[in-house]
Amino acid sequence: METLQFRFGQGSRPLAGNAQLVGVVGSGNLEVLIEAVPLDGACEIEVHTAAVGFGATWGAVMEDFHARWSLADARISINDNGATPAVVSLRLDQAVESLISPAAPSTGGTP
Amino acid sequence: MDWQTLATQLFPGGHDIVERDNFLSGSAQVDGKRVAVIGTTGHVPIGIEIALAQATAILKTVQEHPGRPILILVDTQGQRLRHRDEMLGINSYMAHLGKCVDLARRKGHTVIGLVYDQALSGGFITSGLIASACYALPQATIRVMGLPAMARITKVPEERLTELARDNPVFAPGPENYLRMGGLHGIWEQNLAQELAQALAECSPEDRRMALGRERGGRMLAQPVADAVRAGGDVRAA
Amino acid sequence: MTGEGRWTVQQSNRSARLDRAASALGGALNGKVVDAARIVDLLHAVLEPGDRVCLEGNNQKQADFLGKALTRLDPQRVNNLHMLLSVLSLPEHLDVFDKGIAGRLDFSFSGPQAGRLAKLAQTGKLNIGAIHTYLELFARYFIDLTPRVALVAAEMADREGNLYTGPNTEDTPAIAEATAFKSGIVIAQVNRIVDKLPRVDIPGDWVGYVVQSPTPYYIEPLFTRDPAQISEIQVLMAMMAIKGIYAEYQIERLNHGIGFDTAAIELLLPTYAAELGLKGKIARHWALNPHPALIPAIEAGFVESVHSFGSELGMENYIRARPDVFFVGPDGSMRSNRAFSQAAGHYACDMFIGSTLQIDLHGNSSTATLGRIAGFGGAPNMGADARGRRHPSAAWLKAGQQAREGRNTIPRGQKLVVQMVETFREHMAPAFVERLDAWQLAEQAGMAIPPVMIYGDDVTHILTEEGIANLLLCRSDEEREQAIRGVAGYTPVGMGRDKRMVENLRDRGIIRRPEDLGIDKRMATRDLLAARNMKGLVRASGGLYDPPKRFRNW
Amino acid sequence: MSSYLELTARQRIPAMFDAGSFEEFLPPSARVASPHLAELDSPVSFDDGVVVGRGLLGGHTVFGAAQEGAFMGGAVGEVHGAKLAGMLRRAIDERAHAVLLLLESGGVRLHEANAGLIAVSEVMRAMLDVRAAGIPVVAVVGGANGCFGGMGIAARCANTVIMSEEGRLAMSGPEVIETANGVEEFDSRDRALVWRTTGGKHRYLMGDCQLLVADDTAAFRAAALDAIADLVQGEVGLTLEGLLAEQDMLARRLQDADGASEPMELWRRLGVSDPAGVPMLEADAFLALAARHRAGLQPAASGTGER
Repeated sequence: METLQFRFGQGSRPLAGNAQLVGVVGSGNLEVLIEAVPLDGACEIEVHTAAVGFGATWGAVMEDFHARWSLADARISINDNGATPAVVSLRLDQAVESLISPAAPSTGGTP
Repeated sequence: MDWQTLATQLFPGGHDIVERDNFLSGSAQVDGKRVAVIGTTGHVPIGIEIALAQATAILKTVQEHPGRPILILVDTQGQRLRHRDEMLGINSYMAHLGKCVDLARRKGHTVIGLVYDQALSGGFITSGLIASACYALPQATIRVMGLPAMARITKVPEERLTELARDNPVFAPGPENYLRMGGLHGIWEQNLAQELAQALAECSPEDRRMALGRERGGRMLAQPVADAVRAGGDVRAA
Repeated sequence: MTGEGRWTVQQSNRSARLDRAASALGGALNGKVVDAARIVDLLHAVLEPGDRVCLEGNNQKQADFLGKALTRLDPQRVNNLHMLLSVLSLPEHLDVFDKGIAGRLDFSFSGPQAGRLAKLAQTGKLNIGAIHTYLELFARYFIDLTPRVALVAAEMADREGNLYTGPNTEDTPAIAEATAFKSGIVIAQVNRIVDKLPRVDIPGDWVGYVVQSPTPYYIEPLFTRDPAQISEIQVLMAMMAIKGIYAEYQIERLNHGIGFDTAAIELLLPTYAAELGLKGKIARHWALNPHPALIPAIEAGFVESVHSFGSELGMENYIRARPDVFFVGPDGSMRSNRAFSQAAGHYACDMFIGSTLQIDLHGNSSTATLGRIAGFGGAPNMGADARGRRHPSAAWLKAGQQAREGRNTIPRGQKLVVQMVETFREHMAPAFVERLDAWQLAEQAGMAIPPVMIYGDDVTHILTEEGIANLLLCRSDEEREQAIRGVAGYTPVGMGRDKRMVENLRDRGIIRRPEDLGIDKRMATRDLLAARNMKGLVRASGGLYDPPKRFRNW
Repeated sequence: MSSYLELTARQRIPAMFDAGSFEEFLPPSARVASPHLAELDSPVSFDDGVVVGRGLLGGHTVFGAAQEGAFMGGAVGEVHGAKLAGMLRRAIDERAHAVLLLLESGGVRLHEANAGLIAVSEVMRAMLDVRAAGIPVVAVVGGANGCFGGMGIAARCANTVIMSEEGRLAMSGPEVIETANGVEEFDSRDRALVWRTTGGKHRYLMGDCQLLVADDTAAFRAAALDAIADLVQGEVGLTLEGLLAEQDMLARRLQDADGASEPMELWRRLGVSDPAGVPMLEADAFLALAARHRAGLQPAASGTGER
């Protein structure tokens, strides 16, 4: 296992609501716990991952995540079981959306 | 230890236990009182027939001898691994056995388990582990599975498991580990008859195994977690 | 040699072989029908050392009884055989080399035996002539690799040797024709010998011997994909494919690779594509095995025709009930033909879309991995521009126009070849690499060229969860490289991109992100799949599809 | 129809309980993960693979749990088991209307085998304590991973088991049996056989589950509401009569199955005329058929046993 920590200061978007957990620590998947915590405007992310040696990849994924959302006073905690960056980004966005707008997005008019 | 030797040591006052296809049943004299005895021998795998036979013996005791203490003698290599058992719902037969033990307890029967040889996972969970208190002989084997098989399934090297097992009773087989974790109330080193009489006298119907595991340093989280859930230490809308 | 015999050497040799067989088998030979217990005697009689022997191994049916019989030959009597196999998938296919019965191999695809094949090649027990595409190998059967003896599989035979191949005709016509008309000997293993065949797939006068195998030939459900295993990322990519490529080019005639990515597309046709109003406009004609995942699209009226390389287990009753869509004989079972379907996929389809394991910065893609000599089967034919094509279509012309825009050349179309991959595979293995593993494999195995499945100059689009790179619109090698890096996500190749240049390519529509296509990623859920599990496929088929046992959860 | 099977444990809770009513005990933000997995260099989960809490079901206070099958197969470790046991004890303290267990588990978590084994037995005893307190316990089995091992036994300690056809309820997994006794004993790749042997329809026909529904969250919720409404009318604790009836059913099953080795043969003996057609039947059609042939319906039998 490897632990990675990221901190992005001066976010602009605060969260509202209770902590949420999105995703499952299944194979190739991860869980994202997102909480509104006073952090002096920062967003802190801690990752526990089973895939060792991908710190640079995680860093890039997190920078893009911050560029998308610019969260303020947000703590994000991740347990990862080898998810690909695409799945990580998807879960992160789902986690943020679960706190920013409580209504789930429409899944489209399928039969 | 074979069951006859065990019975001689446990019941100096005499017994009428009989074995039929590795199923033990009968009664014995303990401290001047009659005790019902059921169990298995020969490391027999617990299949549907023997699970049902044990359950039948327990219900019969409840019907015919209200309040008579029950001793369950455990020696099994685990549940029987056959398609037919699964097809016929072996889990239902096991659950039935467990429920019969539970009913007996609630109707005032003291129920004690004793692992005198082997106890493995599925065969143990509805016998010794469902009793009000469970004990073992020191040379007994108790486990879910051996470390080599565990290493295969968890993909953790066996050496690492062996190393961890030294300080952490959670992985390793053996009655001492089950004792530390609260799964066993005690290990009977000598004078089995006296130990049995004392166990019957002390037995409480309450499930205190989490507390035992914590007191003995083998299972540190179970009790606090269950307590926190029960006391609502940290509740919020989901 | 002079005189009459000069031009009939092969015929005379054939007669000698048949005579040897007749005397060796005696009463065990009844017309063309050989007692299964005497199969080794037959092979000893008709084979000669050094013969080119074609053993029918397909994606579906396998001449496994004859393949096993070959391994029982005495290498003192029969050796140094030159084996021709389109699919080398059973252990016995390699046992003949291990035992010294065969020495040389020409083949197309070796999937499950790829590791052992590489090892045998290293020991020198097996000498690889070349790795071909299917069509290429069939072509050589008629030029310089004509079999002396062909060992084929069929469902049934009658006593005259006529063969019924059932829905898995596959390679049999190509093999039998090349062998029979060049004085070779065709031996067929059949599941049953009957008085009257449902239909004749191979005429009896092409066939030398027929043997009823003790057990039916082995068959593998190779093209069945359980929709339950399709991920939301694959749904997103399927949406991008439909909106960004199928709709964009109005692709009516196509071939899909095997895999969950393309299965997701098939399952989104009746839902997402229908919502986009694309029914009747895209995906009408297919060169494709009867993929169970295509059932909902067929039922929704999307699909007008499907011609197949081979069949798929469990689809028999469904196909029988949909003769307007599939190629079905008067008996009600499908007639497949790998050679024709490969030709159809190459010349008559406007697009191939499929997955791969690795893509390099030039767009070359390969599924070759170290220590395994696998080959690519039909993919290179599907995934290559048909330079001999002359008939136009909207999709073909648009692709050609994009490729040649601004250049003063004569108008001409181009086939669309789409590689669809997630940027990372399992265990964080990147799909985009600086150098294909194929180079190292070529060095290890002493191959003349690295085994590339689809060459970069044939690839027109690369589709990942990050976006679609349209390589047709790139005007320089540098642009191509940045377009590829631009959809390579967080792989080292992707992170090595020139951000400014990639943004510029995006402005020009060379790279299109999901949002550029108007796709809301949050819509990409499994709810969009027309069937979400195997039972959903059975329901869609009206109970006609009967999935193999291993795919059921009921 | 919205698939129950495809949902995560955390998604199943709001699908089953009244909207917005569920309060989770020891939620993920409490970060009570398994201490043993970390030692084995294995990823942990903030909820250790189980959601426990209290919510409303049809307006009544119902305690509940949902096991996450995708995390270690839903297997029970020390924390996971203690959360279940703690919730069950609290249901008694607070006099719950009922307990609803959404089970999906391979049984004991081998990474913490001894703790898991003891924990499963604690959960079983706590379930029976809940019933003894007059509170009905309903178990739901409809996840992709089924309900096996100790949890397969625990499920049958509930008053009512609700299954979908896709759900599996058993003791040992087919792979385990195949490994121990060979592919001839149980071909684990023959999934049709696996489902005939352990799946919801077979369990329903044999009397090991009391309600069968299509794989649809609304159907599961409706079945849970029905089951609880039915159970609160009567005695939910163990009774001698109930266990004698169950014993009768299980003994009869043994007799009736004499010499049979294939589930379809058992169905045929129950009077099902086309056993091979059973797996393809949709839930409604199947229930109509089962209404005539389910074990325990014959006049000689005394009901479907303990409930």
